[in-house]
Amino acid sequence: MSSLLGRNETLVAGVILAFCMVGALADPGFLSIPTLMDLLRAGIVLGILAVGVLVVLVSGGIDVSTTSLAIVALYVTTLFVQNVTPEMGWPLAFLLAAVVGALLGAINGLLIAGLGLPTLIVTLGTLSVFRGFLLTFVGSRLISNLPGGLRDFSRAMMIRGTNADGSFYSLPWAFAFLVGVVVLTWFLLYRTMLGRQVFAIGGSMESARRIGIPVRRVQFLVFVYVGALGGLAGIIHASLARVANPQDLLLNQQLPVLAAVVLGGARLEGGTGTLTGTLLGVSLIVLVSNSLIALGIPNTFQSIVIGFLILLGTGLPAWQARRAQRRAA
Amino acid sequence: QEAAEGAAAEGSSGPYDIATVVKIAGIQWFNRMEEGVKQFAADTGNNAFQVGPAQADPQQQAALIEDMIAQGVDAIAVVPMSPEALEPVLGRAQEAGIVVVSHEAASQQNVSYDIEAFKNEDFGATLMENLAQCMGGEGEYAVFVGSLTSQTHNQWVDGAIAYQQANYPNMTLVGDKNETFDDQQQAYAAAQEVLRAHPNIKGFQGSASTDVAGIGLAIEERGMEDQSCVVGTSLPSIAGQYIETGAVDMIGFWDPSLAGYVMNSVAQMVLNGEEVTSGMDLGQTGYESVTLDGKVIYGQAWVEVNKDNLADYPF
Amino acid sequence: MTDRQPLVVMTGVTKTYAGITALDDVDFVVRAGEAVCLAGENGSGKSTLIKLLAGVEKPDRGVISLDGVPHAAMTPTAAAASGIAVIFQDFSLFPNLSVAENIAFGAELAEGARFVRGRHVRELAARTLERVGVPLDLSATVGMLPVAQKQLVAICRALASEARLIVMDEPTTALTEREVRALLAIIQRLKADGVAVIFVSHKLAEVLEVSERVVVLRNGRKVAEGPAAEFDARSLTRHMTGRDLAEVGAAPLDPSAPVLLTVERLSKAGAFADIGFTLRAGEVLGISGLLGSGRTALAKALFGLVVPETGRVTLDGREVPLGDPLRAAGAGIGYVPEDRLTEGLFLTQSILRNVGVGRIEAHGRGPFLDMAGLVEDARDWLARLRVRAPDPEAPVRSLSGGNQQRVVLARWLARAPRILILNGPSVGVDVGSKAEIHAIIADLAAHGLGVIVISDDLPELLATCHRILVMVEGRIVEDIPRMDATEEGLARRLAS
Amino acid sequence: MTAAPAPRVSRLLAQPEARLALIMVLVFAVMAALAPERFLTPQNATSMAFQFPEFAILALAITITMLTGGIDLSIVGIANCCAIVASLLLTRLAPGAEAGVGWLLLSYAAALAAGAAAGLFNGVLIAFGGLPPILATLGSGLIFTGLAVALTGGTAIMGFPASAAWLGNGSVLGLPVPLVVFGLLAAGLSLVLSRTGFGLKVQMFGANPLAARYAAVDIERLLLRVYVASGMLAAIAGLIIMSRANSAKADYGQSYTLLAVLIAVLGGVNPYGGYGRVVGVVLAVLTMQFLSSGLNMLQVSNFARELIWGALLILVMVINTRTWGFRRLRRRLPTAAPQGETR
Ligand SMILES: Nc1ncnc2c1ncn2[C@@H]1O[C@H](COP(=O)(O)OP(=O)(O)OP(=O)(O)O)[C@@H](O)[C@H]1O
Ligand SMILES: Nc1ncnc2c1ncn2[C@@H]1O[C@H](COP(=O)(O)OP(=O)(O)OP(=O)(O)O)[C@@H](O)[C@H]1O
Ligand SMILES: O[C@@H]1[C@H](O)[C@H](O)CO[C@@H]1O
Ligand SMILES: [Mg+2]
Ligand SMILES: [Mg+2]
Repeated sequence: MSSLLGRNETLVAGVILAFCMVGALADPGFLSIPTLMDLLRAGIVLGILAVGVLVVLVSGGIDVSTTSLAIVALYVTTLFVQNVTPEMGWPLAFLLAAVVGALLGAINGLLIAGLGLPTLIVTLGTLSVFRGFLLTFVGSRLISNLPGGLRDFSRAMMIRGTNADGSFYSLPWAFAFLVGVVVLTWFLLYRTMLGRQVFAIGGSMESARRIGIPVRRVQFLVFVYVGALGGLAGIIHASLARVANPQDLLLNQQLPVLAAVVLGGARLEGGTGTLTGTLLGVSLIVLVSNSLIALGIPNTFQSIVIGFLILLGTGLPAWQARRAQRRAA
Repeated sequence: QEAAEGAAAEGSSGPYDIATVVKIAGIQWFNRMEEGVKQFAADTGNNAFQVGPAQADPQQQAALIEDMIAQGVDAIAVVPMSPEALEPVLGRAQEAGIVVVSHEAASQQNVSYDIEAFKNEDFGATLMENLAQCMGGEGEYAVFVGSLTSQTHNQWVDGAIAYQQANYPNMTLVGDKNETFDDQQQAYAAAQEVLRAHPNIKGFQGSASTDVAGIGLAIEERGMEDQSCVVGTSLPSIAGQYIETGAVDMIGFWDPSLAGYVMNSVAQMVLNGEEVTSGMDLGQTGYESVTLDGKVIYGQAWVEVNKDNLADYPF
Repeated sequence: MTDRQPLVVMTGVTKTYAGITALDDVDFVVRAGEAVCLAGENGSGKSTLIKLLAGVEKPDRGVISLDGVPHAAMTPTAAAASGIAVIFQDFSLFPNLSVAENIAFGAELAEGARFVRGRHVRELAARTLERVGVPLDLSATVGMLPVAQKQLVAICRALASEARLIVMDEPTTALTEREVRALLAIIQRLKADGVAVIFVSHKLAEVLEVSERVVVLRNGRKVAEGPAAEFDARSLTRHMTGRDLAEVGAAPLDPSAPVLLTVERLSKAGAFADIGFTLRAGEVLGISGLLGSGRTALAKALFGLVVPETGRVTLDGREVPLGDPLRAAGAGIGYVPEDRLTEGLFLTQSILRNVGVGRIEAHGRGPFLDMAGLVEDARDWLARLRVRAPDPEAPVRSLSGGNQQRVVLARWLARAPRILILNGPSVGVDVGSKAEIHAIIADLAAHGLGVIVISDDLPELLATCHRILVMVEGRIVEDIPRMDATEEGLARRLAS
Repeated sequence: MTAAPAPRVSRLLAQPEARLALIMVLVFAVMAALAPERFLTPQNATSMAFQFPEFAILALAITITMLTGGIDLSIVGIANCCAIVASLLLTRLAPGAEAGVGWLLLSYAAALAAGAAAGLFNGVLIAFGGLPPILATLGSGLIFTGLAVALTGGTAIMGFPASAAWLGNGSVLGLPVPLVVFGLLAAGLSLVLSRTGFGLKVQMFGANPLAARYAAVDIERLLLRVYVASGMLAAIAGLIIMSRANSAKADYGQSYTLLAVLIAVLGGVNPYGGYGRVVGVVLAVLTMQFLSSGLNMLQVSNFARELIWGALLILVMVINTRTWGFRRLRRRLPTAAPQGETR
């Protein structure tokens, strides 16, 4: 009971509920299917990125290059499809983006697992390298007329309808990818030995090595997997936004995504984190950044509110942990 | 190239190094401008090129200008994200003997000339007239700017609001000016917020070329193409796909490639010691007979595009 | 016995770390079903030898043969695959995983499982825990367990894999008498099953009890080898240190010595209750108790790391504010913690800084530090405690366990505290250093310090203390003067 | 392979700072060789000296927090917020362009005080709230930026007295003022870290916070002081930016956070705490600036510079870990080769 109360998941869920209640009080139209669909849509790309960040955090690393990698993947893929195979359907384009992402992830993996460099520094470096390479050698121009396949995908709706008050709502099929990524990652992390090895490495890399876990191989695979997720997130982002922007501001979502994952209970020290928590963290960030106006708060205050939520979401558990520690120590 | 430098140092005429520094690299508006810059280089044999920061950040733009000073270019043509923020660095450029010409910044002090395609308040009023027509003269509308410090954007929006207050009392502006930093996705996010906060909204006026595209996407996602009116500054290559579906109703613009060309021409004239006077023909469409007001050079043409004449403008 | 098949043969292995020769041309053999004891002072190279065997480190020279197949270097995977399980000195557990998963991980890995077999894992863990005879919550997170239970989990992990050789690097340091007994019994059974055991411990009695062969290292070289029957505690000590040692008992306490510390009705729910005692200047007070009896919590409470709910502590008649280590330290209380690696040392920092950090304030010179004085002072303490450090500017990480412990001790002694609380002062410290540490304790007391020694090592308490408190379930149940205390008596008191 | 260098040299190169110095000299030499007529000019030297101090000072702020194993991601938010405090004071309370030097100094003092307050806020969150510094400062950074937006409505504040230009654009004894400010701050910080008890404790705490608590180090006070120092450094950087841009705005210098972190790490500061020297950070700043200016002279696009910065960071890290002798590097598959033959 008290352990449940002390968990980040519970706390974040509580804040989400409270936020929704205030939202409903401030605006009767707030609790509606259109709002829900808007939020779900806004959470797709962040959610996939966050799952990737979670896996890296669990493995004891940190990855600040995912959004940069995602942008390279989305741009390279779009450019390729546009110039080489304009008729390509979205499934192949998505696969291509995931492969590009995985290859870039493998670069991170080689530097980290192969050369034994610290993850933060490597990904800080590749964040610049990926982006610099893209803009210097691939292109710096935005593509706003996406190839047909990608545009079709963004118009393909999983749910579509009209609310009682006549407002139209829809949820794109892209959402299914988020669900798929979550299920797959859950299976890998909790049902395969590889996943358990990821947790083990995050718990103690030296112990993992000593017990015979192929630490470098596992680390490498983690970064390849996260790269593939990043590539997928990137191409979905481009297709939903209907623009492939090599200087996409998705880049700036890296820290908020990290914040969402940690809000959800993953520890920066590694070895701890859950998918439920991650999804809750993403939900909270999405909820706040998309609905302040509905609460009557001018959007100039958005960053203040998100800032306070991050402090609250990390502060309460930290404070609780400290109290527990003082009690037990 | 070496010869160019030597020549510049001696103050003789060309070929010159002229850097065009734009607000942000990569968006179609400035890609189109770059075509004009390249055309100028090809036509005149000067070393004219264009650079722009990765993000629409006044600081990054200032740093780029600093780089150009260090490179020792002969002239800088700049489209300021925020004119006031650039004054010191442009002042340093002038101290270093570099000629500075600006565009979309009528208040800029440390320049030889500023070039405006037209009177910006009038352009804003015209956008509003189109919006009001579409909205039937009544209902709520919102306005978007690239930045609260981007001079023309604010002139258009202020001009539009004044025009609406004078002519369409049944229309109401909701919210503050929404800032989008010349980014389509920020415009999309802001449009979504506006739609959520003001469910009855009918009109949108955009300023940055990417604004109407972001607004248009939000409109399409809600299936509101027919119930809403979206107008703003943009290019067919950016807004075309939304004009086709009716998510965007009308755009206005001036051809950035011509503006880029003219900035470079004026810079070259200044380098050659020539002056610009009212009535002068700067050799490009819309700048055949310019008006000079202080340091500001005005051209006189803008283009209005809707579904019907979209095909006439292939850029 | 010698006819048995050699399992592991190391020939001429040498390992150096940045100039320190940790192992020098050592030959070492283990056969199936035998228990070999690896003895040696701190830093003699025992852990290094084990790391080479486990493939965690690579030898500079020499060959390691497994079942007659020579390997230039082992890898952890190869070692595990050939049935070598190691209980490392630092346990090497996964703090974020459950007890069950920690115990079964190695076994599952060795079996090449691809998917998680939850029930299988829990059953294996439960069975192994039963063998050791400790009931632990299978789903508890290992990081939350006290040190002793972690050590038990580490032992169980080694037992759970179907190992042919189990290497135990000081497996009993955090265990109490009862658990040590259980472990020794298990080792006997393992041997009967043909499993080989390499056993490292500084507790000479248990070494001689469990092993049939002894190998003694000194300064990285093998200096003696032979059947356990040919050694006794004394000869072993001589081989390890190259000299005979005589334990000095505590000097008699001056009956007129003033009371330094008074503890009254100190309570903390769930940890300890109604603790009261006094400590006089020059007195060494021992506290013994079983695992979880509340000794550590009490010590931390005196040092301000744990906040008691009620009670009073006075030092020299002045009340010591509770719950604040800074003010406790300011009042003159020092605390040498139990877990050297995580609580005691700044591993990446230099040996000198590790000592000097205790007395930064004393070396102020205006806004700046008197660096020379600070270094001088630290060097002085290193010398006094005979820390064997080739380079005092080297990171403290490079020292062996025993020398590391002396560094922590030096830090506190440099602060000249009125009261020093030593929690396990000789955990993982060899006999030579241990005697020296005991002499240091006696010397401190002679200079009027009050010393509290918490230890599971009963001979240690007897050798150093004037008085011994026995704690059971958070309460002091007995206060025994040294002259009335015997090892058997104490052991019985604790076991009951 | 080349002959082994003299032992003295190899011992010197065992230090990350010495290697970085070598790299810096190399970068300088290459740039000077490739574009001597542009790179080796007083104009270029001056231009560089005006450019780097603002983010170099932010890198100092990152350095001191990284030494404790923390980080301060709120520095840009603090810098802008403080600049806005100063500029509001100058333009709303003081008579704007007509304000005297007294008003200017007062506004600087207010900015420093605001920086200290912001740092204190971070410090309290981290020292007493127990929040991980990454998240605490990520959150507080959003709040500071948000405050800056709320205070200004998002627009730039301008209209300062002429004297306000001095801090960012003036010279003393021929040296650019921002350079002088940076030099003084770097020297001061270096002295504090290596010669004071505070500096020593910062590094010890960074190496092992738990051991610091057990060693009776006054951790809370230590952390408060570290983050206050970081906040004040950020405030100074903010004032320089404000002077150079002749305006203050909530979103200036967005790219500086990452740049500052990059510089600190390139300078050899251990992001997990416990090691770092100011001289390394200074060398890293200069290396970055030489590289950046040199590439600019060569008319390489500014995007390529980003690529090269990142690559440089990784390269330096590879060199560092190689010479630190990461044993893991050599622990390949079991090799039967040379030793095997001896049997
Ligand atoms: N990673 C390392 N780097 C440098 N020196 C090391 C390292 N590990 C061990 N040493 C040195 O090698 C020598 C042997 O150390 P080892 O840990 O094997 O001793 P030990 O016999 O296990 O001692 P203890 O009984 O204290 O555990 C010591 O001098 C130690 O300082
Ligand atoms: N602050 C506290 N609040 C509540 N319970 C505590 C606290 N500190 C310790 N305990 C509990 O009190 C008991 C005694 O713990 P403690 O670690 O002091 O025992 P110990 O005898 O020192 O054990 P060890 O042999 O491991 O040193 C344990 O069950 C522990 O979980
Ligand atoms: O902001 C830019 C230009 O300066 C122009 O105002 C049109 O829109 C663009 O995006
Ligand atoms: Mg050892
Ligand atoms: Mg204890």
